[in-house]
Amino acid sequence: MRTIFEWIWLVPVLPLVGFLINGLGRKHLSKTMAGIIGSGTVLGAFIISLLVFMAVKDGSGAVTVPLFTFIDTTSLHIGFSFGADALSSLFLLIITGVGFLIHVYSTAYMHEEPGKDFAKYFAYLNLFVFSMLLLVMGSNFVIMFIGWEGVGLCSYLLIGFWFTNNNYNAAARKAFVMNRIGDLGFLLAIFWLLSKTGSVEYSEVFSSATLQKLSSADKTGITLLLFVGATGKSAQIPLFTWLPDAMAGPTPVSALIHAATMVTAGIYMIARSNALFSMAETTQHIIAITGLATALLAATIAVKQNDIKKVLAYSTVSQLGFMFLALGAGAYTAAVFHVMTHAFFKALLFLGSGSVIHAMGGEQDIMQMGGLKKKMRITHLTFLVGCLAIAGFPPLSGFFSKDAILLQVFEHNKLLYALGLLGAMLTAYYMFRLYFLTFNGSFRGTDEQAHHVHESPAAMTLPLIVLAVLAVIGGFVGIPEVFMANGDRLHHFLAPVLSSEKAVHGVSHSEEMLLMGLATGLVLVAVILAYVQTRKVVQKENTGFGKVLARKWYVDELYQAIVVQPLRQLSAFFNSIVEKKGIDGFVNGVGKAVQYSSRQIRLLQGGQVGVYVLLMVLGILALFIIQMFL
Amino acid sequence: MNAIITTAVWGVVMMFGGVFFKGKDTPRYAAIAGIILVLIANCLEMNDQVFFSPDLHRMFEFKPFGLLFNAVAFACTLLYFLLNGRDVARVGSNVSEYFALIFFVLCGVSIASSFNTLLTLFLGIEIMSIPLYILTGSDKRNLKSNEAALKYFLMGSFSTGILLLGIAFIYGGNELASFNINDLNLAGRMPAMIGVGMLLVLIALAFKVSAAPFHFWTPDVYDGAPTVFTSFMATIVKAAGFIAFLRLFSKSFGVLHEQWQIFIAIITAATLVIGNLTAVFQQSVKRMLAYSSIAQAGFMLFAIFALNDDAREGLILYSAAYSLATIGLFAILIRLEDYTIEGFNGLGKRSPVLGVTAVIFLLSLTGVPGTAGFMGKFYMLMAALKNGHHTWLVITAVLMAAVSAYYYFRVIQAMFFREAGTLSAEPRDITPGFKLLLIVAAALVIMIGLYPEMLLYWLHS
Amino acid sequence: MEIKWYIGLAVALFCIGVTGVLTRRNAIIVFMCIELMLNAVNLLLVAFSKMHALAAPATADFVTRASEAQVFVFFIMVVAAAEVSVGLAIIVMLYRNTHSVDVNFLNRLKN
Amino acid sequence: MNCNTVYITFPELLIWFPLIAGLASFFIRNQGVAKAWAILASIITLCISLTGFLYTDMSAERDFCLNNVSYEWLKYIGSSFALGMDGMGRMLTLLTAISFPVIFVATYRKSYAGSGSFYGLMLLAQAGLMGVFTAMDALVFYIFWELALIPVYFLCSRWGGERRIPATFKFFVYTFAGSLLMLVGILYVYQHTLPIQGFAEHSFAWKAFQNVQLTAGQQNLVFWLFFIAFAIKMPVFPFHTWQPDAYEQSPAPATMVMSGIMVKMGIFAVIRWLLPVLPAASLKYSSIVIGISVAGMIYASCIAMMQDDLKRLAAYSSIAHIGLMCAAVFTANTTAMQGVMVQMFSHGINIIGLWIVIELIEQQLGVRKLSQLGGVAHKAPVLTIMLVVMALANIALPLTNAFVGEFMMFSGLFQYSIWYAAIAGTSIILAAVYTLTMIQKVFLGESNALTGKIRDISWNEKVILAVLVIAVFMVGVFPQPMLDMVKDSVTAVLTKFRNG
Repeated sequence: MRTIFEWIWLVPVLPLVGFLINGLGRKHLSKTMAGIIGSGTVLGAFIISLLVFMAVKDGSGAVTVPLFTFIDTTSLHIGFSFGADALSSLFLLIITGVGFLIHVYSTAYMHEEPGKDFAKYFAYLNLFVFSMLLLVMGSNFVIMFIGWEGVGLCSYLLIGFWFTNNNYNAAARKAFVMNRIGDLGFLLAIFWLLSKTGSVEYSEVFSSATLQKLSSADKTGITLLLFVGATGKSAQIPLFTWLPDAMAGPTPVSALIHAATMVTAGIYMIARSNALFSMAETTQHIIAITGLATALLAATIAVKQNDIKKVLAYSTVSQLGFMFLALGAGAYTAAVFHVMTHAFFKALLFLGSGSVIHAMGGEQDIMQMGGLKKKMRITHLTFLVGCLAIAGFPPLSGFFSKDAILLQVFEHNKLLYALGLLGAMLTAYYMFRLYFLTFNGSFRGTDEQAHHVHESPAAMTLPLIVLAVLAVIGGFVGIPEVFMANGDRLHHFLAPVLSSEKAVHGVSHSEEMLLMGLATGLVLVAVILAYVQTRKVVQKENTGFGKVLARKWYVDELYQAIVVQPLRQLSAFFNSIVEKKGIDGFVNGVGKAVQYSSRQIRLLQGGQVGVYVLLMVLGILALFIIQMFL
Repeated sequence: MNAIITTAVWGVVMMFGGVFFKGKDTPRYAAIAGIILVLIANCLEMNDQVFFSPDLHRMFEFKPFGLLFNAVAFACTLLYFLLNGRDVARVGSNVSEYFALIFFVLCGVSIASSFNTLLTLFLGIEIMSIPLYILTGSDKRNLKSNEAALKYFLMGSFSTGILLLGIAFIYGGNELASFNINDLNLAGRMPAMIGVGMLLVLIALAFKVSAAPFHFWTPDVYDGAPTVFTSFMATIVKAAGFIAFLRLFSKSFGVLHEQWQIFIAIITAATLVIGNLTAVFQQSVKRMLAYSSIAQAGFMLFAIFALNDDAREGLILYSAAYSLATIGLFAILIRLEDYTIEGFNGLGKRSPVLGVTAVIFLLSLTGVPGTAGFMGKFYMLMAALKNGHHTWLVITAVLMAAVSAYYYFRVIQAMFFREAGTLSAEPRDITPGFKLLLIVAAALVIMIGLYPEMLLYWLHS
Repeated sequence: MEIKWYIGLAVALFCIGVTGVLTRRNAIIVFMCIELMLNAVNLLLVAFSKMHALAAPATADFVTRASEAQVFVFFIMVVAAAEVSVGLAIIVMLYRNTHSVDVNFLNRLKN
Repeated sequence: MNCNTVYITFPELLIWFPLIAGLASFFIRNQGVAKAWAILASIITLCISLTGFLYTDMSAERDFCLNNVSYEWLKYIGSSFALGMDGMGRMLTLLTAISFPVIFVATYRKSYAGSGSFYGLMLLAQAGLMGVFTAMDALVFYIFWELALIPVYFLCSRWGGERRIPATFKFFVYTFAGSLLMLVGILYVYQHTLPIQGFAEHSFAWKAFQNVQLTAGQQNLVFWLFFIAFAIKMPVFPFHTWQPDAYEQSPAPATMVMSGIMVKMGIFAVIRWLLPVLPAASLKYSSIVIGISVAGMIYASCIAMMQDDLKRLAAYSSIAHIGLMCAAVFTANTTAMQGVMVQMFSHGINIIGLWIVIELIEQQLGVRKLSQLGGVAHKAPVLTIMLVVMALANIALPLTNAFVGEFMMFSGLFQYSIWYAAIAGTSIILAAVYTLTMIQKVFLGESNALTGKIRDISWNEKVILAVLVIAVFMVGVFPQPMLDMVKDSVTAVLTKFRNG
């Protein structure tokens, strides 16, 4: 049993090696080689992860594997060490598993790139996997933070992968900067922990002895700052606007980073710190409300988007909101469960949309699509599965995870539940709107596009199929008690880590069934509504509230007005007034004053002896006067 | 005693030698030989080898400090003769007499460093001053030289009057009825008459060392006098003035230091500010150096302000550093036709030796570490701070030192960072010997800067 | 007479000299005023000498010392003579070049 | 301790060798020879410095003997020519030793008229810097402090840009005025020291300075005299205005020396000569100093966002980074202090790397305006990668060297005050903004007529930048050796500080 943990360092190192080989040899590697190296290293990591997962499942749970000392001073001890427990091993599986599929998919999707860029792409992707693995494997907050910033960097690199386009670059920059805002919160939280507990190791920080030392203000402060970190990475209000823009990157990247893995880092972090969060009620409320607000806001925006990837992006934001809602309600397992199922179906949806875009020759506007179900059978089927899963049709995976969340929220607060239900309806509506517009009806694009449309190659469809299967069966690890005793295996698996999970007591089985029925019914209504509305496609300008939604609630404009512009004006003020006229003006003014006084004093030297003598005599008198007064 | 006698005798020799010297260069060689002789004589006395030992009736007192200063002054004069001997000959036809006058000035310098009564002080100062009036006006056809001589003479005489009035009051207030500077039995209390006398003497000496507000003669005289004599006046003579100043005030009034320190502080501050600030504006390097000499005098005044051992050692160091650098700079300046700063443009490229040595001299004057000038300033500041509570004065001084970088570095900038204009004439008469001497002087500046003990060794042993 | 009268006289003479230097423009007269200053000092020195001699016990050493001031006066006279010769020479030279002995006539040297 | 068997110590070698090599270089007329000589000399210096590390595991006594030396110098005023290296000195001399060959090789392609003098002055500056970092006597320290400045002044004034003369002159006078104030401070402290040995009443020795007893009022006065000098050198807001001009106008190697090493002199001096000597005043004014440092970080970051000139951008970014170091030093926190130590080294490496890239661009294209560049990445991918790594290290991305330092510094700052840490923290966001904007405007996007001509870097530049990149990651991933190296210095300083 021990042996596999001794090899655990290989999990992140393999992708790192892939990154180095692809990165350094990008000019010399053939596309095939680059693809094999890229995917192969992740596959290797997946296999080890699987072994680790099995070991954790069978074994006693948490294992810490110290690698080397990172920072060790009199007051600060940070080891570079990895931890393997239920939570991290589950995430390892998701990351490497979905990651591998997306690597494979990418070999086909990116095939038209020149060889150099192809290898570069895989290098970035591998680097991302490496960082993400660090993030979840670290046994302390600093290692997590290293991965945390690392994934942000990779996200930046991949969003701006086609760096010729400056809009893409701007999107990449926006993503990085917004992430950094969150990172600052995370960082401050780490410092707070350090200054109060003297440690960043999970095992020490979350021990009950340590937790008792913290005052409630400390707990609230730390958790709030951690949550600020999470809002950045997981695209929650107020730091969510980067994620839709991040769709500028290649679609597989969107699938991997901006749907399945990176954006869930915030959930991972909070779930990881559940012991702390459960003791901070205020923060819990804030998380729940923020999550729900994000879910609804993003869902309403998604309703009016016409870009296939944008819809999915807002959908992701919305789903992440649900997860935060769960976290806020203390339903950590449900949140993690949703992370997992979401990884499956959202990756599936993104890859499916990638397949569509690939087939359409780069077209992303769903108004230009339609009727693709005949031409792209596999894509269509798998996409449909994804839509059903995300909408929460039983017994697909989304049903179970969403149900778990809603159930606990119901217990937590009825109003939140009601709004959550609304969110679920909206989800079903915009997803099926997307589905119908894309695959149903008649083709609305140009003839050229119509001619071009084709089913994608096997390297792309195979991952779709695998993910579709997972999206169907992924929910069975968490079957609620009401259907099957001890069906919620995920809960039992995660229990040692998520020990502060609130158990559901106040809802009877019949109530639970009723709630499920209600949710499913509402979703069905939403789907029908979507079908009805998309039967006749009319291109028309959005007006009134629709326009507000189409323009994304004007959030970007708001940020421009209240943050970006003032900052720019302040900087301009600093630069042109304070710096040039103020400080430098003062420094130069000293020089000028010296020159000026020099010109004035020289006038004493008028050349007339009489004046000189007079001045001397005055000097003498002055000295005598001074003497008299002393 | 040796120095006083030899300088006086050699002065007379040079004066009459003018009749007999035939060759064009003979007076120069004689002067060089004479100064070497004087230097040797002084060094002999430093090792207790005295030519005569008449009963001086406590009129003089020869202490290592004064003798060391003499040695520094004579060595600088030797360097000055070697560098500028030819230029002295260029001023006018009475070459031998010029050298004679310089020797008489040196006689005054040796008196100023060893006087023991107010009478000898007066004599020393007058022996220094009167030949300088003549030297200032030695370029007889030049109106500037005339004007400078007249100004110098009138104001110098005026200050002599003040000095004498001061001496008279001190004498009147001294119950021992003595002119001897050690006999002033003040014992913690300053009689009014002595107080007035002291202040008058202080003013007269401040005039001699060109301290503000009694400095007005300095720029005009230094500017108007033939450059070669300005070089001499501004360095060795001024340093001797300080030695006399320090000697009188430490011996006579040292016990009441606290009471008059404030006057020195005021004068020091005024000198530093006026000297440095006015120098900033100057376009002519010669005039700039005149103001710089005022500014440097401000620093040397710290010796009198502080009046402790560090100050005395510092004064020697400062004199040597300042004299070496200024003599070197004037030597270069004389060889240039154009005295404006533009005249220095591109000198570093045209003549690297001149450029580099000039930079070293200028850095020394600025007080950059590693040069003698730094050590001088360093000792002065150290002495001043040791003395107590006038930190503000020290801070003023260092800020003014920073201002001084402004005008010194303008010359450096001209030499190295600007291109020579088409009108810039080549420096004339640059012989290998001249270059070698400059290098020696620059090397001395650096060696003293790195190891001042080299100079002060003799005081400590 | 008390010493203060001598002091008063000498200082008055001195101040007259100073005033002359300040007000007159003719180099010769300025020079004469300076001489007046010197002579005021001479007067003062002699007066002090007498004062000390009267005030003190008449030991030989003290009398010698008290008379030093009178010797000093001679030195001042000699030095003044030397100054006169140099000064007049300068003034003559100036007159030759400019045909003026006005001290303010020449002011080429200024900033 | 009996050090009779030691003939020459490492600090001496580190000072004398570049000094002599530099002086010799003035007499070299041939440009190629001068370059080769400078590279050779600097590599030998590096070897000397590295050899010093081979001896660290010997006995403490032997180690002391090899790294400390004191010659009688001005014994009557109590100053001796004392040099010594502790961990901090070792680290900074290593930085100095590494930087110069890197700079020489990286700028090999560029030719300077009168290169003998050019490289001579560079080597003299190196000697001066070595002296600053090893001086164990206040007077010696002061002298080297200025000696490091003079060659740089000449370098900048002679080989700089168009407005070099006023810009470098401002730089010189500004720092010179500051140093003179420090001199007053040194002398003031000196008056109150006890003699270490021998003839003098007082002493300039570091030990004597450390043990000096000053009243609160005296400390307050001296504190500002010292601090202003150091603040100008670092420079921290609002004493920084000489810096952008000087960096912009200086020749690239001089800029690298200034920003890579010389600014560390200020931080170093605070740690060695300010905190232990004036503990009470440092404590008293720490909040003010940290306040202006933090304000300066934000201020400089804001201004950096507005810059259109690569050099000025780097200059302002450097001011922001130095502000953090300055703030961290004054928290008097062990973690922060160690962070500062690492960061001094890291910042040196990073900023030199950044300057090299900027210089390479300017050399080829003749411009460094963000608005005129763009799309460099198309033609010069390797250059771009190197710059991106350096830039990311500069904004303290984890696993780069700067992260370690900044993490520790922020951690210390946080313990000092959560608000200072939070406000200072916003600068890491702003740093991301201006750094990424710079990358975007220079390297990304479409290439234009100008940047279309750029060639990728040659092998020597590649090697040098690769070395720097490796250093970035080495320190970033394994900072512990460096932390161990400076541990003793930090402990010593803080023990003194807390007791005093």
